[in-house]
Amino acid sequence: MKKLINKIDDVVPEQLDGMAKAYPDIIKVHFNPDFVYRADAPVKGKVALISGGGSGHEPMHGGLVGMGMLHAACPGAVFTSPTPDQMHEAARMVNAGAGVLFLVKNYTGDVMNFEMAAELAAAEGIDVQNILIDDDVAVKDSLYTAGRRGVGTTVLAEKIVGAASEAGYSLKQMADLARKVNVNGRSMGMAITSCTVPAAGKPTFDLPDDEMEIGIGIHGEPGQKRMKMKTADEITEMMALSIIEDPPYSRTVREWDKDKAEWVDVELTDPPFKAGDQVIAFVNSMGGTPVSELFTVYRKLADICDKKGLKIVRNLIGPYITSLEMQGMSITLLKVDDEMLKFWDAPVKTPGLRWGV
Amino acid sequence: MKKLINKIDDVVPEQLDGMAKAYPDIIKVHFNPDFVYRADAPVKGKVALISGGGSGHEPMHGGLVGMGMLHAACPGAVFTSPTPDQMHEAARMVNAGAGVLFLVKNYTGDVMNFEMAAELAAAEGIDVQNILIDDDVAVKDSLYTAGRRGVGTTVLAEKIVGAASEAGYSLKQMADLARKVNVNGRSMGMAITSCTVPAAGKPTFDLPDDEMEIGIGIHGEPGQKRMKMKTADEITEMMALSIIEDPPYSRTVREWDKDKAEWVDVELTDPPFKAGDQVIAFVNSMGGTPVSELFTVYRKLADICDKKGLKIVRNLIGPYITSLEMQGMSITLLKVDDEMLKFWDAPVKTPGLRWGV
Amino acid sequence: MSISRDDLVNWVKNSVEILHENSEYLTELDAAIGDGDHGINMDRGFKAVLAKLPDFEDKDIGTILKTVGMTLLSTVGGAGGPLYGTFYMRAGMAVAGKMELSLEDWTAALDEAVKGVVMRGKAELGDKTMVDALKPAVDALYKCIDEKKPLEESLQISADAAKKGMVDTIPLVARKGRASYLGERSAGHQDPGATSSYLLLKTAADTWHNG
Amino acid sequence: MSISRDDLVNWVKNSVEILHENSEYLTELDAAIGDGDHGINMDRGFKAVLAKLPDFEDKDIGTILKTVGMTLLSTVGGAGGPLYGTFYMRAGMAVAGKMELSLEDWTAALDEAVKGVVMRGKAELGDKTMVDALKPAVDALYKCIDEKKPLEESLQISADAAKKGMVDTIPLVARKGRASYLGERSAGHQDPGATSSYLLLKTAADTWHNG
Ligand SMILES: Nc1ncnc2c1ncn2[C@@H]1O[C@H](COP(=O)(O)OP(=O)(O)O)[C@@H](O)[C@H]1O
Ligand SMILES: Nc1ncnc2c1ncn2[C@@H]1O[C@H](COP(=O)(O)OP(=O)(O)O)[C@@H](O)[C@H]1O
Ligand SMILES: [Mg+2]
Ligand SMILES: [Mg+2]
Ligand SMILES: [Mg+2]
Ligand SMILES: [Mg+2]
Repeated sequence: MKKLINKIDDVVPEQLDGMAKAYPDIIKVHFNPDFVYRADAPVKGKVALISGGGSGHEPMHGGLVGMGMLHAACPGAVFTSPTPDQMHEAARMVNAGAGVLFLVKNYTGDVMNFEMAAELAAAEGIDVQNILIDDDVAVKDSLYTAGRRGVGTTVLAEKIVGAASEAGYSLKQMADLARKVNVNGRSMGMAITSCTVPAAGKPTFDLPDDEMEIGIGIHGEPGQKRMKMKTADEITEMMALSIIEDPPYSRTVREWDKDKAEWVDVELTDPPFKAGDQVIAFVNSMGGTPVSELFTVYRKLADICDKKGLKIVRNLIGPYITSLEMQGMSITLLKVDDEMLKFWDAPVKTPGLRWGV
Repeated sequence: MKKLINKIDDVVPEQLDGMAKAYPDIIKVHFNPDFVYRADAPVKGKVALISGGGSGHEPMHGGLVGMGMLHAACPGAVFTSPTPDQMHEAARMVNAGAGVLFLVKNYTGDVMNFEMAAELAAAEGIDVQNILIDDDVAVKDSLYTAGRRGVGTTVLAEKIVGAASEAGYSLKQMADLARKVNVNGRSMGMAITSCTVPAAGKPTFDLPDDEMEIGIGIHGEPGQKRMKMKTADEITEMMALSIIEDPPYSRTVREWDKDKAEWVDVELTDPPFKAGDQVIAFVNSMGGTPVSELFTVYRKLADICDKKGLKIVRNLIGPYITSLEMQGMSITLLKVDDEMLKFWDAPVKTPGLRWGV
Repeated sequence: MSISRDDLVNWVKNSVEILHENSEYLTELDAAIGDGDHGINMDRGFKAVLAKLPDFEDKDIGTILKTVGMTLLSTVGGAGGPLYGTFYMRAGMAVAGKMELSLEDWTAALDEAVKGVVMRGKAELGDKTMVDALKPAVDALYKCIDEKKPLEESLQISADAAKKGMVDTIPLVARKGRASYLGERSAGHQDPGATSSYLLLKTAADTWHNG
Repeated sequence: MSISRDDLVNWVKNSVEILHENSEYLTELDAAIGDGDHGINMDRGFKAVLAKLPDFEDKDIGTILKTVGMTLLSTVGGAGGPLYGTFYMRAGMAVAGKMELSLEDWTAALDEAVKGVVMRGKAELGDKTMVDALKPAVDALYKCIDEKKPLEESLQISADAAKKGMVDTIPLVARKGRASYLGERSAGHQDPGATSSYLLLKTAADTWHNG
C-alpha cells in the first residue's frame, strides 16, 4: 500500500486537521468526538443540517460544510459509520434552537448510530429529525434486506436542503424537502479498480485487468455483478437506463416523530422518471478516475437523457462522493421542481463546492 | 488498460465534446483545429489570454477557460503539445483587437509550437506576446538543458493574469504580470504510481510497491530520483524545503518583441523566498490521489511554511494540473504582492475553478 | 462455581487479545461480503476498552459491562458499534450491582444482550448476522440450566452452539446489513459479525475454564 | 541515376509504413527518457500525410515535401511536430519546382532540412537529439559527392552514418528536449528522435535502392 499518509491511526485526524488549517474562514474541527462544523455556527434562527458517515468519501461530508450546505459533518473511521457521541456533540454545537436535521445515508451502521444519536439529542430537548437517503438502484430486492444504499443523491440533498436552511425553512419543511429530494433521486456506481483501506493495507477486492464491477457501493463493497470491461458509452448506457427505467420503488423507513418522541414507520415510493422531467445530472468520480474521463460519460449521458425526453437543467461533474482512490464513477439523476432548482442555484461556500459567493 | 473511454482516437475529441455539452454557458469547443474558447469571446476591449498544451492535465487548460481566466485553450493529443494551427486559429477567434498573450509551459514541444503560432499570428497583424512558465525546481542544472519545466505555477498564473485581463490590463501589462508570477512561483512534484497514456495502452513506467518518483513532471516523465516510499510528512518536508530553499535561478528565455517583430532574449532570475514573504500555497493532485490525502500534505506544508516565516495567505487544494490517473501530488508556492493577491481574489467562472460569482 | 468480577475482567482482557489476533481474519471475511472493516473496527473498540479498563475494573460487574458497552458504542462505529454497544450495555443492566455471576445470571445477561441486539438491528435467525451465532448460544445455556449442567461445561456447550450457528451462516443469503446488497453473491461466505460473536463466547468459555 | 517524383512519393508512403511498424518501439524509447509518445505522434502525423497525399502527389517534389512538412506541423505536435515539420518544409524549399533529384539535389535538400531543425531547436551535435543522426548523414553525403560515389551507394552510406549517430546517442547525457530533465539518468538510452530520423533515412535508401 502506497498512500500519502503517516501513521495509520492518524490518517483521519490528520486529514481533518489539514482541512481545518486550509479553510479556517469556513470550517472548524472538533476532536474527541470528531466533527467538522461551520466556523460561524450556530447560525442564528436557522435549522442545523448535519450529516456524517465513514471517512474516505471526501469531499463528502466534511468538505461540504459551510454557508448554504451542511452545518456539521461527523466523520467515522475510513468506511465506518461515526458513533452516536459524535452526532450528539455536533448537534449540541450547531443547534441554534431551531432544531437539527440529520441526513443519513441508508447503511445499517449509519442508521443505527444516527438513531442512537437522535435519541440522545431528543432526550436533551433538542428538536431533531432524521431523513434517510436510499437512492442506489443497483440494490434490487429490498423487501427483506437493508434496502437501497444512500449514494450520490446525498450530495445533491445536502446542497438543496442546506440552501433551504439558509432561506429560513423550519425543521419540518426541511425534512419534507429532504424526503422529496430522496424519492426523486436515483444513482448507480461502477468500479474499474479496488481501493485500499489504510488500516487493511491491501486492496479490498481483486479485479482482473479486463473486468469491472457494476452496481458497487461507496465502501469497496463488491458490486451487483462483475463483467468484462466495456466502452464508456456502453457502460454509461447500461447505468443510465437502469436509473431512468427503474420502476417505482416502495419501502418503509423509520423516522423520529418529535411530537410523539418515538420512532414511526413511514412508507415511501419513488416516482419513476418520465419524458418531460427536468433533472440535475451528476457524474461522480470514485476518486481515482480523472475528471477528463467523466466528460466522456457525461457526453453519452446527455445523449441518452435527450433521447428519453429528460431535460438536464443543471449538472455536477467531478469527485464529490468518493471511495478513496478507487477508479470508477457513479451517475445520479435527480428530478427537480422549481423549489429544488432554486435551492440548487443558491450561493454555497464550502471547501468542496462553491458558487455565487 | 482500463479507462472510461471509447475508441483511442476519439478520447480527446469526445472529452472536449462532453465538456462543451456540460458547460454551454461558459465555453464553446472548436474542432479542426481543436480549441476551447469562452462562450462570450471575443471579449470587447480585453486582451485575450490563451494557453494550451498536451491533454491529460484536466481541468488545465480547457477546464480553466471562462470569465476571469483563459479566453482560449488549445489541447494537444494526450501529453503532446498542440500544433501551431490550433493556437493560430484560437488567437483569431478570441482576439478582440487588444492583442493576445500566449502563456506557455516550458517544454521544447510547447515552446516551438507556440513560437510558430506567434509568428503566424504576428504576420497577420495580431499583437501577440508569449510568456513562459518554468517553475519546476526539480530540474536543477539548466545552463545546457531545456531549462525548468512549466508546472503548477501555470494554474496560478492563468487565474491571476486572466483577472488582470478582466480588469482592462494592456498586453504589455499582462505580459509583465505573467512574467512576475512566473519568477515568483516554484513547484515540485512526485508520483507513487504511473499513468497510462491511452494510445500506449500500458503504464509509462513501472514503480515497485515500495518506491516513489520524486521530481517528476506532468507527462509521466521519470523523475529526478526514485526512492523508497516515505511518510507524507517526510515527503512534504523534502519537497517543501527544495522549493523554499531553492537558490536564485537565472536563465535566458525567448520572447516575441512585437515592435521589432522578432525574437529577443530576456534574462530572468527568480528571487528566492525569504521570511516574511506572503505566499499562495497550492497542493495539487496528479489525478489519482484523492483530495483527502492532500490535506495531510497541506497540514505539514502549513507547518513548514510557518517555521520558515512564510505566511500562507491563500491556498488551492485539489486536482488542477494532473497526469491522467497518476497517483501523486505537487506543491507550488507563489510569493504574492498586493497586485497578484487582488487578481487571485477576483471572481472567476470556469468549469474547473469558480468563486465570487 | 461462579464467575467472579476478576474472571469477568479477564474475559474482557482476553477478548481484546483474541479480537486483535483475529482482526485480519474478520476483516477478510467482511471484505468478501461487506466493506472489509469489521476486524479493524472491533480491534479499535476493544483497544479503547483496554485503555479505559483501569478506570472502572473495580466496579460491580453490571457497571463494568455497561461501561464496556458505552466505550464500544463510541469507538467501534459501523453496524458493529451500536450492536455490540447495546449487547454489553443490556448485559450489564441485567446483572446490575452483582459482584459474581451464577450460570443463571450469565444466561440472563446474555439473553438480555441478544434481545438488545435484535431490538436495535431487527435481524431474525437466518438473516446471516451475529444473531445467528448469539441466539443458539443463549438457547443452549437455557437447555444446560434445565439439564443442570455445571457452569464450565455449559459455557463450552454454549460456545459450540455459537460456532455451529456461525458455520451455518455460510450458505445463507444475507438479509440484513451490508452483505444484503450482494443478494445471492453473499452465499458461500461466513458472516463476520457471527464470527466475532463466536470468538467472544469462545473466549468466555476458555477464560472461565481455568477461572 | 536520379530520384524521380514517384520515387519520392514512394519514400513518403514507405515512411508511413515503417513509422507505423516502429510506433511502439519509438514510444518505448521515449517512455524511458521522455514522455512515451514519440512513436504515437509520428504515426499519427504520417497517417495524416498518407490521407492527404492524393491531393498533392502530382505536384513537383518541392511542393510535395513542403506539404508533407505542413501536414506534420499540424498533426504531430510535441517537439517532433515543429522539428519534422520544419525539416520537410525546408527540404522542399531547397528543391522547389524540381521533378527529379540528383545526389547533389538530395544532399542540398537534406542539408537545408537539418539546418532548419537546428534553427528551430538549437541543438548541437552531442545533445542527444535527432540532430545526432541527421548531421552525420548530411556530412556523409557531401563526402560521397567528393568521392563521386553513385547515388544508391551514397544513400546507403548516409543511412549507415545516421545509424551510427543514433547508436552513439546511447551513452550521451541529454541536453535538449524532455530527456534533459533526467540529467545523468538519460545516459544508457537511445534517443527516440535520432531513431525516427535514422528510420526515415534508411527508408529512403531502401526505397531508392530498387527505384
Ligand atoms: N441488522 C443487523 N442485525 C444484527 N447484526 C447485524 C445487522 N447488520 C449487520 N450486522 C452484523 O454486523 C456485521 C458487520 O459489522 P461491521 O463490519 O462492523 O459494520 P459495517 O457493515 O457497518 O461495516 C455483519 O457481519 C453482521 O453480523
Ligand atoms: N531542441 C531539440 N532539437 C532537436 N531535436 C530535439 C529537440 N528537443 C527534442 N528533440 C527531439 O525530439 C524527440 C522527442 O520527440 P517527441 O517525443 O515527439 O516530443 P516531446 O518531447 O514533446 O514528447 C527527442 O527524442 C529528440 O530527438
Ligand atoms: Mg463499515
Ligand atoms: Mg510529448
Ligand atoms: Mg464492515
Ligand atoms: Mg515524447
